[in-house]
Amino acid sequence: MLLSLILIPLAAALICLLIDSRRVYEYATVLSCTAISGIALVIAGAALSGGIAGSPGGAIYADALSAFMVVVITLLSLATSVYSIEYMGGELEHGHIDAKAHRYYYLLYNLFILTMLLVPLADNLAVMWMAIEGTTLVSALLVGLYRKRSSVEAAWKYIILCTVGITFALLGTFIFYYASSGASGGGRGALEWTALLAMAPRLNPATVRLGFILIVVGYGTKAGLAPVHNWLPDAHSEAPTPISALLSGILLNCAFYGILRFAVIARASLGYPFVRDMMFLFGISSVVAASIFMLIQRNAKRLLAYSSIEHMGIIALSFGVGGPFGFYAALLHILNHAIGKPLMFFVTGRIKGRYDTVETEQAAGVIKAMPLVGAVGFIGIMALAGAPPFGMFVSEFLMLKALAAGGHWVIMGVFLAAGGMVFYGLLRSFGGMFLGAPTSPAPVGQSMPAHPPAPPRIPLPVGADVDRRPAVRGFRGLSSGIVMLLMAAALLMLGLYIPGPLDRLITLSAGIIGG
Amino acid sequence: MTGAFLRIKLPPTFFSFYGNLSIAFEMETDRPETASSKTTGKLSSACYLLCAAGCLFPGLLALRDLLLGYSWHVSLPLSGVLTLSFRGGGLSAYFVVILSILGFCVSVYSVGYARHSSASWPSLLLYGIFVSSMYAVFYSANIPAFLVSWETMSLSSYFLVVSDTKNPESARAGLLYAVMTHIGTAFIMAAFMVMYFATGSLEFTAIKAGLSGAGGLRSVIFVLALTGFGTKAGIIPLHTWLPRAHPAAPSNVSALMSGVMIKSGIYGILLVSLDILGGQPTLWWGVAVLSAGAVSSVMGIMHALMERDIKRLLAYSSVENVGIILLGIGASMIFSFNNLPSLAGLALAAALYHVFNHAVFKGLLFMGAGSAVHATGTKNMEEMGGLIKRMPWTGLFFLVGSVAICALPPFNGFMSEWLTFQSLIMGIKTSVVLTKTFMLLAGAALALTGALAASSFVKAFGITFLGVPRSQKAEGAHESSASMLLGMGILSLLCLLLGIFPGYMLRLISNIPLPGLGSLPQFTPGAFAVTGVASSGVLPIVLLGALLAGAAFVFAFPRLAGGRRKTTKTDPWDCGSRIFKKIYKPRKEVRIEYIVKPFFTREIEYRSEITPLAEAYFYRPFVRALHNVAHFAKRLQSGNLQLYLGYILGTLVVLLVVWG
Amino acid sequence: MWYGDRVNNFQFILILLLSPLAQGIIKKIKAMMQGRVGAPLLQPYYDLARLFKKDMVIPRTASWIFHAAPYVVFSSVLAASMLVPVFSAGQSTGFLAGGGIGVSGTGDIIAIIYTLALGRFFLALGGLDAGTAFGGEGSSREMSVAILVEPSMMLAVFTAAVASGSTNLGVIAGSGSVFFSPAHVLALAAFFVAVIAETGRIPVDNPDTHLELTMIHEGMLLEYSGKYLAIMEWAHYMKQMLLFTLAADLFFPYGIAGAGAGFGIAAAAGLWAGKMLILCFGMALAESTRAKMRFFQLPSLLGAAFVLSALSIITFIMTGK
Amino acid sequence: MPKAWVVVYSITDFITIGMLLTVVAMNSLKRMESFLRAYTINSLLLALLMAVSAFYLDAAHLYIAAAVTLVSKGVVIPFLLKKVVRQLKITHEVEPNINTPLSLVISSILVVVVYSSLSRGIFIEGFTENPLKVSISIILISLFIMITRKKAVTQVIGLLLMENGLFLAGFSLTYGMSTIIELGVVFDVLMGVIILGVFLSQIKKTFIDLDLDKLTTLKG
Repeated sequence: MLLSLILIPLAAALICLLIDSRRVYEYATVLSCTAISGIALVIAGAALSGGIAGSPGGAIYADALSAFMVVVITLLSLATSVYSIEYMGGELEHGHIDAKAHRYYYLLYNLFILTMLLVPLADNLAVMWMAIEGTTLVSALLVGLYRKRSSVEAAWKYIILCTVGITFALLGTFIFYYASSGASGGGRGALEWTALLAMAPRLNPATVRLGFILIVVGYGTKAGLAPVHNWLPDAHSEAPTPISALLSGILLNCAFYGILRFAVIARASLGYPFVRDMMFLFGISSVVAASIFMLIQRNAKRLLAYSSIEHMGIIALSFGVGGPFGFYAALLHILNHAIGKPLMFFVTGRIKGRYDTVETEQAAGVIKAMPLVGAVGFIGIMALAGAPPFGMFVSEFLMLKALAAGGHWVIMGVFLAAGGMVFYGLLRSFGGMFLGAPTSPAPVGQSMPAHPPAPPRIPLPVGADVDRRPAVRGFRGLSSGIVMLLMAAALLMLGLYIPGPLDRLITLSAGIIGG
Repeated sequence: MTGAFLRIKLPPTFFSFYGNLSIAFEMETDRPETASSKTTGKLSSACYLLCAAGCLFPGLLALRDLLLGYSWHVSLPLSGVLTLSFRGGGLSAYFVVILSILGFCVSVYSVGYARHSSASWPSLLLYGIFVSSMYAVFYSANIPAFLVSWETMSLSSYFLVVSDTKNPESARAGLLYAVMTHIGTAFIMAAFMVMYFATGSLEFTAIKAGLSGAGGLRSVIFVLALTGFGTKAGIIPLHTWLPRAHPAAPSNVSALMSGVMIKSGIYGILLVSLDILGGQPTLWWGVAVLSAGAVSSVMGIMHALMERDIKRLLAYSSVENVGIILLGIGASMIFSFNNLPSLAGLALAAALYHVFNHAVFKGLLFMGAGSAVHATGTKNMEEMGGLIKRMPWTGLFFLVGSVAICALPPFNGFMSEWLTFQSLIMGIKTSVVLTKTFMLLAGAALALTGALAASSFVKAFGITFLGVPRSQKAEGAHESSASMLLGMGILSLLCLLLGIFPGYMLRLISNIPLPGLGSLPQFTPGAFAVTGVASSGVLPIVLLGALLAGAAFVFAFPRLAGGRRKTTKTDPWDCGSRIFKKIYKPRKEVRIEYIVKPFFTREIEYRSEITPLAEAYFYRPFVRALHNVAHFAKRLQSGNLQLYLGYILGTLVVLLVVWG
Repeated sequence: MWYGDRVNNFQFILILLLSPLAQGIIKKIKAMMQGRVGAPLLQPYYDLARLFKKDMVIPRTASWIFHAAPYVVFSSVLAASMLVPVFSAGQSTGFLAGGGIGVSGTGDIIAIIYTLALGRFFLALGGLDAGTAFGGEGSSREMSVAILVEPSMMLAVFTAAVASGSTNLGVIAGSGSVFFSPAHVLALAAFFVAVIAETGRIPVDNPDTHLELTMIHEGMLLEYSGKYLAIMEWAHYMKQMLLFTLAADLFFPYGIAGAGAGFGIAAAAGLWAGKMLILCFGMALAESTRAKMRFFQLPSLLGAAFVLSALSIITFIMTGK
Repeated sequence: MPKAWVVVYSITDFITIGMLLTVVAMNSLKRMESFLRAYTINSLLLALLMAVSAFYLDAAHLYIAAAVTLVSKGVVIPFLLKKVVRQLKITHEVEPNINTPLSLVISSILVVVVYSSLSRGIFIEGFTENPLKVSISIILISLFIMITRKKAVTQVIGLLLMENGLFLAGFSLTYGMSTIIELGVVFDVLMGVIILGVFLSQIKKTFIDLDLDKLTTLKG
């Protein structure tokens, strides 16, 4: 069962590699994502009934927390794959990319999903590290897909910074191993999370502390925690929009998941305050830094990237404050963010398709020109700003509750103040885009700009038979519209009602984090 | 039992929303880009009528709750972590009654109003959400329910404000509004979190029980809540959004925003400081509220006086009236502190009464202004004029509203201000010098506002409706549709009824379980008196009779005296200036009044100093500083990879040194 | 006594009937001070009668507000006078007292001031309605003056109200507890300025002129003629007398009759007439010795009145009397 | 403690210090060729260390690890990099962000920081202590080199130096955890290098120059 989660994307990737038919690899990708989503739900069901898929110590393994992450990853990958077909098809038809890059995209897309799925499924922390490093390598190629100056620059920075970061994470992993070997009397240590957790109280605290610092800085770089977040706005703004959605929605969470797993051990070994302080430090600096940068940000995608930093900060804060509510809030926020942020990237992508820009001051009147996108976008903004009745409100409210119960007033005050700035930044930029009279040269009702295709950056391969017909027929924008509506509905639902199974899954996962 | 109540109460409040939802989407699907506006109009009418009906039932039920002292409580456990609970009766029922009356009238008004404007389906939907969420705010019985409803209310009203996409100003006004209200909500949230910290509960009733012992925390909660709710209520200097957002919104929405939504701020202040914190205020709480009220009332109406935009004028007048309400609340707190329960009840009753009254006449005025703006296509009063001949009923209703808001007898505004005056004067009579001084200042502020309000509204009504048309559009204006007139007519009638039967209102108010209100003296329906520390009374219905009798007398007198007189209609005399009519165009004459006359020039100078006070000395420097910080911070993300690597190294080294 | 209550109910008729006379007296005194013979004492009555008989000219631009204004103005002043104890502050009834609900006295001072404000509101609207420059100017000036006059009057009244513990004129007049404390003197001064402004007298307004650029009250009445002008003028006379009576009640409440004292009522009525004469004289004196102020200097005068009234109540708070 | 261990310690210490010295020395190297050569020496020292330990510990899997390291880091990667450098015609590093003497000072400060912060009761037994301290120092100094240098290629070499430090740490802390994992890590590193190579050529194509100062269009 678990293995199929790995094998299906792999197979899809092979199809992309081998079969050069746009229709085939597009459908293969969507089908693969549908299949793994189904499997993920089954795994989650098993986790709910107390079962653990796979075995601890085995190659892959899934407890409730893993199942939760897998569900988040697969469902979002499904949504993104549907959106990709429309979006990347548009990019292809407008000559922003060539046919080779188009196929290459789907190949990497499947590999990207694969590596990300591997992260929560690995019991062995070194394997998890490899998976996370794998995500960097694959996604760096995706970030640089356009081969433009700026996208190459972004990809370069991304790969260098994340590799440096992840080097520290591996060092931290080694040190945990060392600690475990010390705990087991100088013999072989353990790298399995389950084993480490079991011996956590016996680990040398000083060693664990050193290791955890390295882990937080290392995976924190990848998770976009300030002040080591700098790759994030560049990569998010330059990647193809569906990839930005994946980066923001899942990749950051995968990296944070790495921190989570180690933090559980560190907490069992060092006690609560150290982990809390570390999380507070990175969390609050992320929230503050992001809110300041969002004040004057004029590029919609960069703005969303900074918003991701803010939300990772919120997750860190919720996790840091701890207690059942804190952990629950952190996980719920991961889910909410994995819906809300991709939704906004999708909206931005649609706007780019219509206006050919993501600069907030160059577009206006979205809500008139594309009512659905505008309406969904407004919902997304409100959700990202943590306003009820959307999902983020619930998780942020729970976090505030936990903060209040712990008496962390300074943190709460700073968070609330930053929240105001974030709200201002989001609403100013997107509000300016959505409202007013439509500015686009394209007439209302036409979803794509009418300008002639830009000359391709890279010459087409000789004799390449390019299938430029859209794979999904019918009304353009329909599939992505449905996806976006569903996501908005999910945000609304999570704000008012958390389904029982989901609630239990999160509670179980929070229990795992709580030890 | 609660289940029964759930069936009875909640559906009507939310079904307006659902009704809107379904119909709105129906409209969307069968509407191509250029649909027949007739169908759209019919459907939107149906939506608004549904909303009106939806407002009727909860209003009647809340009235019954209030009169019979019923209360109900419903818990909706939405998930393991989020339970929303709602309750009715008491204070919330009182506000629900207000909302229902205004919601009903505004919805009826909207039927006609929306037919002529380009109402899109989202704005219909949002209207329903807005009304429903206001109900939910008043019904909320725990923190999550309150926050959810509160933000839903704020956001839906934000979208309604920006729904006029043709107007570039509306987006900016909306942004300011949304950000201010969000910051306000942050304060409210903080207040609630302190409550949670102190009591470990999210339910208002449990918090109330748990907070009785908390000393200093109570003050913290109070300050946070006053700031947060004050932002919504429009207390100066937190009012900056109000004069921008209200004019930008469609008039039916402005009527609701000004009539009810800003009252939700008042509701919040009452809920926290008198209900949850148990009505044992410290002295300075009352002083703070009283001062805020005094400043808001005087500054608000002074700003209003200088406005030319009719809706901005009304918006500033709302600031004034909120100030008057706060005077009552603040006085009540001070009396409570001084252990004078009957006076506390009196002042509180005055405030609550004014809440009701202001909702009625400000709703009426915004609707009237909406009709005028609609008919002329401008919000500038100086481009209107002479409308009363073209829209006589609207003119009459606006006049009623103006007279009422100026607290002139026999309309309702007078009754509540009279009560406020009574409580303040009695406050001056009490023994504590400090209390006396503050009551005196408050009384002086209230006295100042009276004439200023009259002046503002003579201008508002006179310039808009009287005289001669000063623009082409004003000349071509026509009377509003029947539903709009009906909406305004009901409120006009209420202005009169609430004015001449104050006793009923006070009986209603005395049923609210807030400190002091129970000890209000029993009032007879038509009369109005204060006994105890003070004693005085008015008989508004007799006063009305006297006014009518006087008019009848002077009407009959010349006829009794006999003789036949002829009435001629001709051009106005105007000191002979009609001889120079070619030179003095009517438009020019009016401009003289505002620009050339030395007195007014002087006033403009004087007031322009206070106009941007809060903005110039607080908001702008603050925003500028923030932007400076942001621009400075931008340099930290310089695009230089080495710098970013440096951050990683630096972070690591610092952590190693500190913790390693 | 059986007739006492009835008398209380109808004392306002004195104001209704005698107010033109008071105007005549003031004019006469002024004329005498200026060394003229002056018009006969009853001239205001003749004027009213003449105006009532005249034809009316109505501006074409006027709406129904123009027609309604005189009636509202008159009835508001009349209703206000019904609230005022002219010479008797009877315990039980009073035409508009809250008598039926167990409150003593004749009328509430705040109600009186606001009822008068209702009249002013419509007076200003009437001035605006014709859409002429001078009418509008008069209205806006009237309201501007009111901005400072009304609060000073209110605060001056506060002093009296606080001293006696009620805003009910009957109680205030009947209490007679505090006479001529410093607070009362200050309040009286403020009130007097307010009365000058309210009655449209020099130095605030010039009742005798129709000089275009200086008039306030007359400006608003400019378009009125015939019956309506008569009603307006009468209302103005009544308001003047009403304010005098108010001043008497508030600051010289000596000799106001209690309930149902037969001889007391006659004496009180006489006393009232005396007080009115004194006030008329004071008014004429003030008017003769002062020059009309330029309009934009008014705020300083009226502001001074406001400060005086505020001072009076502060003094009251500080001294306790 | 057996005597043989002492010998092992002194030998391993010797080799690790040698690695540290090469890294510190790289601070002052500006010719691309010598820079690359220093990296190769560093990698070879690492492989040697592994081999020595394998000999003394008599652990077969460490021989494999040593061999893999020798091949990948000592031969393949330097070869690839040399090819890139030739292709891209880079001979000299431009003036670094920080001058050589200051770089040396900062490097030694980093070493001091690592040594002081790692001497707080982390270690149970002596063997790992020095190699770990050295390895973390190497990692930090490599990162510092990446900060001071402006050429994209030097960034890659810096990154690879970090990997060397990491291997040293991994080896000293875990005696080679398990071959599979080590192979996986090596595989990752190789992939990384290839992808970085792709981007290097991409940067060359799109930016004409491999100077990182040009890569600052994305900011704020």
